[in-house]
Amino acid sequence: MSDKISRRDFLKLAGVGAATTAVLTGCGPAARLVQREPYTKMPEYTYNGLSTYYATTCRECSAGCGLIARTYQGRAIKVEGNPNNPVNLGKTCARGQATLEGLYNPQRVRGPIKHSRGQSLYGSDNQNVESNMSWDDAIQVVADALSKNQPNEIAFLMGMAPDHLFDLITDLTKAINAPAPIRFGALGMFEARTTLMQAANDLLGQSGLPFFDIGNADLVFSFGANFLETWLSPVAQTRGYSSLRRRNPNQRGYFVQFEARMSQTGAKADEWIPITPGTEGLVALALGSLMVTASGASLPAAYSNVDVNSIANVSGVTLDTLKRLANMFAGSAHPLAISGGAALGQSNGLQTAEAVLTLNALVNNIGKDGGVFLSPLAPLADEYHRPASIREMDDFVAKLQSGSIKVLFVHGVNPLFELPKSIALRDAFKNVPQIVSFATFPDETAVQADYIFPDKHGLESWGYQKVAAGAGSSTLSGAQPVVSGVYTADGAVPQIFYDARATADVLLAAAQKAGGTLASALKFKDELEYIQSQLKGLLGNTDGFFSAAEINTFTAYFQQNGGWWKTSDDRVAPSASNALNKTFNATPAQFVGDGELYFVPFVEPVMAEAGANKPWLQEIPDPTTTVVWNSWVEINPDTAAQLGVDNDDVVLISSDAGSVEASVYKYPAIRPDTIAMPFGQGHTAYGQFAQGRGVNPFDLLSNATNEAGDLAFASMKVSIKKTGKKRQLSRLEGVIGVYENFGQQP
Amino acid sequence: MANDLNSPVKMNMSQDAQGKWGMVIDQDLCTGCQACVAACSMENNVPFVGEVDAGYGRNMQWIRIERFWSGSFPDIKMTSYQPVMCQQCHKAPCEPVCPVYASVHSESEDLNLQVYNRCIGTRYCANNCPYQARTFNWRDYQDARQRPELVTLQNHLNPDVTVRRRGVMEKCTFCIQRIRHTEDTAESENREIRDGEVVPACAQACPASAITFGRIDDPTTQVSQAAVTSRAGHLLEDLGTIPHVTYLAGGA
Amino acid sequence: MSAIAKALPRLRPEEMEDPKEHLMHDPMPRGDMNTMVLDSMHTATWKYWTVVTILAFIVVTCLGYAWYYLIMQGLGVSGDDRPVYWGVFLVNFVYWIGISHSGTLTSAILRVLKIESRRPFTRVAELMTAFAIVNAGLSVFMHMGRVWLAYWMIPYPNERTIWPDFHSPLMWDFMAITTYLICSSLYLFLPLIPDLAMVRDRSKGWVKTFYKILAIGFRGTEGEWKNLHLAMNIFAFAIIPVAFSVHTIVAWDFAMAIRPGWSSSVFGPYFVSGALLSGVAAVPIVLFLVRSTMKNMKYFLRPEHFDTVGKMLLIISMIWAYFYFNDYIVSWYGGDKWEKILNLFVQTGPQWWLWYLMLFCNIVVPWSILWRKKWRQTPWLMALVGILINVGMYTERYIIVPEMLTINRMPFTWHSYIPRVEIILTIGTFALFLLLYFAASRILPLIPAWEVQEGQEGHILRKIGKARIPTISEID
Amino acid sequence: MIKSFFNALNQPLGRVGVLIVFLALLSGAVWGIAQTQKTPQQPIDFPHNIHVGVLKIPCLYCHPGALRGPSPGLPTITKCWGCHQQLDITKTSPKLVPLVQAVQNNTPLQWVPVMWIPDFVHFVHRPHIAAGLNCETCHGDVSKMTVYQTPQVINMGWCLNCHRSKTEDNAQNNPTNDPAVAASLAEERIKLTDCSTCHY
Repeated sequence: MSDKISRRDFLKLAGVGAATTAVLTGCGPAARLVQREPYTKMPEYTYNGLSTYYATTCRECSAGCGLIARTYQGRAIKVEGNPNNPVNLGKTCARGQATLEGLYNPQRVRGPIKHSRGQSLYGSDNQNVESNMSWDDAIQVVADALSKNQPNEIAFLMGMAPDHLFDLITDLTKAINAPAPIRFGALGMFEARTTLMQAANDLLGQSGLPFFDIGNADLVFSFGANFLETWLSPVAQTRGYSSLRRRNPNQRGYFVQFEARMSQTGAKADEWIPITPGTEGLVALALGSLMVTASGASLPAAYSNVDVNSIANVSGVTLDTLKRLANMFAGSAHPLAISGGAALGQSNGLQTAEAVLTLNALVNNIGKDGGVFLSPLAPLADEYHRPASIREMDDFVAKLQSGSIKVLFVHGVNPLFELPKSIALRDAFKNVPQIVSFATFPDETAVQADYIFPDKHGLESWGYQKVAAGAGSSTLSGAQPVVSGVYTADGAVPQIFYDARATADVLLAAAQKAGGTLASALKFKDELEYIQSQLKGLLGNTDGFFSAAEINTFTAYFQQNGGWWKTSDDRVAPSASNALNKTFNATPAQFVGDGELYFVPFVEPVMAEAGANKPWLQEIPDPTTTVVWNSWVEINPDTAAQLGVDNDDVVLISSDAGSVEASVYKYPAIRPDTIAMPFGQGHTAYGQFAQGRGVNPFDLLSNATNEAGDLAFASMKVSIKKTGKKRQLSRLEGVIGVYENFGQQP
Repeated sequence: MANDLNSPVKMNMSQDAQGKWGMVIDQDLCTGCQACVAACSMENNVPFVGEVDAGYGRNMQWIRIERFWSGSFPDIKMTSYQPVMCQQCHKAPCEPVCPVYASVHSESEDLNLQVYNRCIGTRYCANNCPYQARTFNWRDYQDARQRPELVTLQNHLNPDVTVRRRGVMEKCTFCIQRIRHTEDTAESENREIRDGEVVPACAQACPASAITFGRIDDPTTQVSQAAVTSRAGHLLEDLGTIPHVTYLAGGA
Repeated sequence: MSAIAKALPRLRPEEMEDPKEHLMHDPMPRGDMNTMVLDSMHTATWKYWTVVTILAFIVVTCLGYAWYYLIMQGLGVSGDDRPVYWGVFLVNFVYWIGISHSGTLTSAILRVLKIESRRPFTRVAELMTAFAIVNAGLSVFMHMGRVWLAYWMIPYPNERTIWPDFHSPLMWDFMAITTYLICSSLYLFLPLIPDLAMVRDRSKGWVKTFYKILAIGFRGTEGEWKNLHLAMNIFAFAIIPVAFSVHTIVAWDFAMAIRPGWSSSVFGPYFVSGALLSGVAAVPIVLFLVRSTMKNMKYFLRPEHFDTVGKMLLIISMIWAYFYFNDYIVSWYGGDKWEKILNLFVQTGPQWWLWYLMLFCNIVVPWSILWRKKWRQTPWLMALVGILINVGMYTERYIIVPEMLTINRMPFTWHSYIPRVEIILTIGTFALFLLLYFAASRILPLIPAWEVQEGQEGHILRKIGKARIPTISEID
Repeated sequence: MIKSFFNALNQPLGRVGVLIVFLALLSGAVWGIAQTQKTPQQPIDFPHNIHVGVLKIPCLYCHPGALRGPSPGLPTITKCWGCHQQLDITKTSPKLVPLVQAVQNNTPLQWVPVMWIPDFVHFVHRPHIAAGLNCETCHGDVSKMTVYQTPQVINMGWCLNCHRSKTEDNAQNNPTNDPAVAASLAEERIKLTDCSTCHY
């Protein structure tokens, strides 16, 4: 495949699309409306009625799972995992499956739009606002923004995925000496990537994302880590979990979860230990201390300040339990401790991460199978560029607020939704004269932008993605368009319905228009040429899944196989020599506010931050509560009885930062002093399926951070008030059958 | 109360190679992540029904992942996630009650078929299904004339699966379109179907590989071997429906 | 009859009832009686037209439009869900089949047993059968997801070369109901013939043509009467097993399913007794309405007829209670976990009061009122009892269908059921029932005049001493 | 009033009126049914008789999918243009104007499917061709048609009759004592009359 041919040419199709979808109806005579023959020029290899499969990469989160998309007469029908991609080995999560509903979403941005801030991008009838400028004008706008502003007045805010666009924009900013693009995502914040990397750096002396080898362990202690849900690379970790349970047919791996609210991951644990929020690190220290004491060795520096009795008191885990668990951990052949989730989102999150790493070091599993590694660095990557922490985002927002930024480009992230309200980004936007959004969907940030130049959906785009976590081998996932776009066939000539353009193409064209250093630094005809220029670095590598000496051949293989990855085990085994020498103060967590209840926000595992506009994800029940289409607040039934509230009663939850109203879900597996709320709903834009549905728990959060600068999202104390209103939650489970007394209040 | 009522029963009922296709679900591995539900819906053109209908017990998903609670705080446990779909009974209670042969047994594949175009919507089959595995098209969920948002969303409908309209019963088919497709491919290449060649959408997606699918009349297949382990059991086996979905008990 | 004569002297005068209270002993010339019947048919006041207009309006909106809406939107506008796939439509179906049941069955049993007080009200009961079965059929059609394909249940050679499945209880049901509809229509029609002929002879113009067609040329010759009686005898005997089988098969729709609560071997007779209870209870309501709204009816429909129905009701209520507790105790003693939960759900679940309402209406009410003759002979009280028993029987069906469907063997799916458009359609069916009655009351003679006359001819009061002794000659 | 109406109907003119109304309704119904059976209008009156009958182009040249998969496919303008751009008649014939225009504007020719199967029937051409059926067995002799018309009414009975008779023929033509062969013939028969073969 030469670089002159892009698949867009022969994927050009006609007659398909909006009005006359080929399969309209089922069993009625309406099937006469069927129209066939979408192609004007049918590719030689395509037969009617037979599918064509393309390998690409899932863009729903930043894990970089490989996909195989099945297409049929120019339409994408189904995505499945790419069995060769080391991240997911042919598997997908629910979000990946629903990516088609993003591609064919009824609310996407129709084309380049100049619009006044705050104006909705779709009308009350849910019709998308029409494009009101041409792409040439759009490119001119970008070119002007890049050339007429001072370099330090230009800012790029990007999503979490370390993809080709990030490389391109990094090159672009380097060429004009602008500040490097900032990357951010709510998931990265919930995962506390900064904290994890800082802990690795502090204890192991090497920077990188930790890689927990669940699959080869025998015993897993997870301190709040929701590794089966959205944490780092859920599909890969689920595979690890599967292997933990079934690797050894004679001995099933054991799994203990410490957390205040039973998560989906906690539900799969053999033991779920409801500890006081913020004491996870302390428990890890106590376990370590008890293990050392039991073995009769002298306490290393790490455990010098640990008072086991007081930890047992404050955490709510009895000393007996702690001793039993410590024994279990010490006696296991391959024990593994993981920290994550709400445990790190505390004021003492870094201490927790480090205490857990110390526990691993104590059983000497750093760099060993079934232990802790650092994730392999992706091909082409010089280092892992982590997304910004909240502290850095705070600084960035302050910079916007100060008015020193004249133009802000936003791509791949929806910061107005994904940042706590207490970080006043919305206000800061007022001091930015020009905001350009490259959003595919009409999200909250796009609504506040001056220009929306929609990027193509992941399934329409070229690209690659450097895999940061999950794969044991160094992996570069490759993406290619599987369809040329969404078309309508209202007239004889099919019209593109969503006139999106790859942001990389827009930036490259703008760079040429802007001229000067920019034009000479980014002399690429289009996105594909840029990608090829990057892939040249891999030519001749023989330790990969395939190799090629010539770039066009390599690109063809790259697209055909959905990326390039090494066949070796590239996990980094760091040195653990100093891991036990850091002393801890064993400080309990600090909480914000004087409410009586701990507040634990968690990511709704199916929906996550950007799934709300996909009706199928809305309708897929939450794995623990089975609630669909809305958000809820989880309260222990005893607490609910004390408050005099029942299922579906609307309560007002208020913290120091704000208040929200949500329906009560009496959740039996949560501490009575804790309430929990899912993150994922509460959109004020983002299409008809998302808008006006549920609430965003971020409205309750302050900008308090942990020691590493990640948001201390679980550090709020809140109070609850009954409102007297009732709003029925839709759930899959039958309340009559699942709960006692036929679900009636006793 | 109702917690332990439908855990798989072990009755040591001999398999006797009754049937052709079978599925084994390892509840120990199922993490309840709902990927199978999404994959199934995407593959089989299952519509979404909206918040109100979904809350009223009208979800159309062909798989539902059940879970119960046992004990009370702090010693509370969630019972193992249990994906329930049509169990493709060898002796299915849904079949004889249909007055028009819409719910009918496939003699060649030993599956329960639902012939959508034959269904007149008496819903007797759904009443008589002990597993409550059937879903009914209460409305024209797939009609873009009534739901304008579908105009674009319809593009990903699978042409191999009939799109159902209102008044029709439907259920899991073991992805029979994939069985047929694979059979056709094997036939055109003049060979038998290989073990693991037919993969339903749910098994294909499952990140934990908790779902195995294949021929149960051949003792060498993965699914046959998994089905004879000591953890294996069937849902409501005492009814004698001879279901073709085997559950491997969780937590052991 | 001599037994009565012996018993009479023991009664004190105030206790003696006037034999003239009995219609059979209060004869009237044939011509006058025919005029009375015709008069009641031809009297249509403004009240009548107002009620008919209102009923017609309700039928058009609540039945016609609501059903159209239901068909166009799909069953989503009803309250059915998973697991309650069958809702009020099926309740209505069983209820109307039950009502329909009793009309013909009561009339047939009374005819076979030669109970003389049956004579004036058999027609009213038989009409009930015809009209209720129309509603029962409509309810089933409303219930179907794709009613426009209902003809696929009819076995006929077709281009698909596929037949309906005779294994299905629904097919048996379809067959049984069709048979019952045909038989009961004929059974209604046979005794109508002489009355239609009577109306024909007394009307003019196109009306006469109309009745001429209906009366199929009946002229009242000896041979015709003989054949009529023969045919009626055959039908009266033949329709009893048909009626029993129909409701047993309706019960099998439920009993053949593998569901807790339904799968019961006693369901057949239990349903038959329930059908009789609700149906016979509907008779005094109709009698009361006819008697109090139509002209001349106080002559034909007397307290003694309410008394007869009351006695039957009491016995049937006891039979029903026997079957109910039989079923209940077997399921309770059996100790099956699902049956246990089901019973617990019915009695303590969110709709526990339905169970108690059912027991109150079906057992407490009839057992405490119907034992007393005086109360049995009070028409309004009998109508009230009839209404209450019908409420109770409707509740019983509601418990059997949506309540019991809530509980199945998959507790995760237990969702409760709230009827929606069904309520409107139910109102529509009741209105249709009444409307048909109202229409029939002006088209057909509601009183079988010839049967009353025949009875009166056979009954004679003889004077023995001071007492007047009713005697009866052998008829047939 | 009703009476006078009936009386009016009894007059000779009234009877004629009734007859006219009846005939009008009947012919309307016939016309309506005929409409549904009409061969649809195609964008070009494609002469199958010339292409197949005279030029002897094999069916599979334009409908190659029949050999490989479910749908034979209708040719796109690329295929037409491959030959027609070399022919003089393309420029002169008024009948080919739509093709020329479509090629110039890069719009599709929207052929209307005639042999129409509802989408709850999953028909696959490949096994039928593999079983040795000729195209004309089902589609008729197109070398004698101009615009394609279906030779028969397609319904389930038509499909099933063929499936039944073929399997019966196979069993009769292969009288065998080998139980394996007999079993496979029986299996074929079951398979070919199974609902799941076409409906899912």
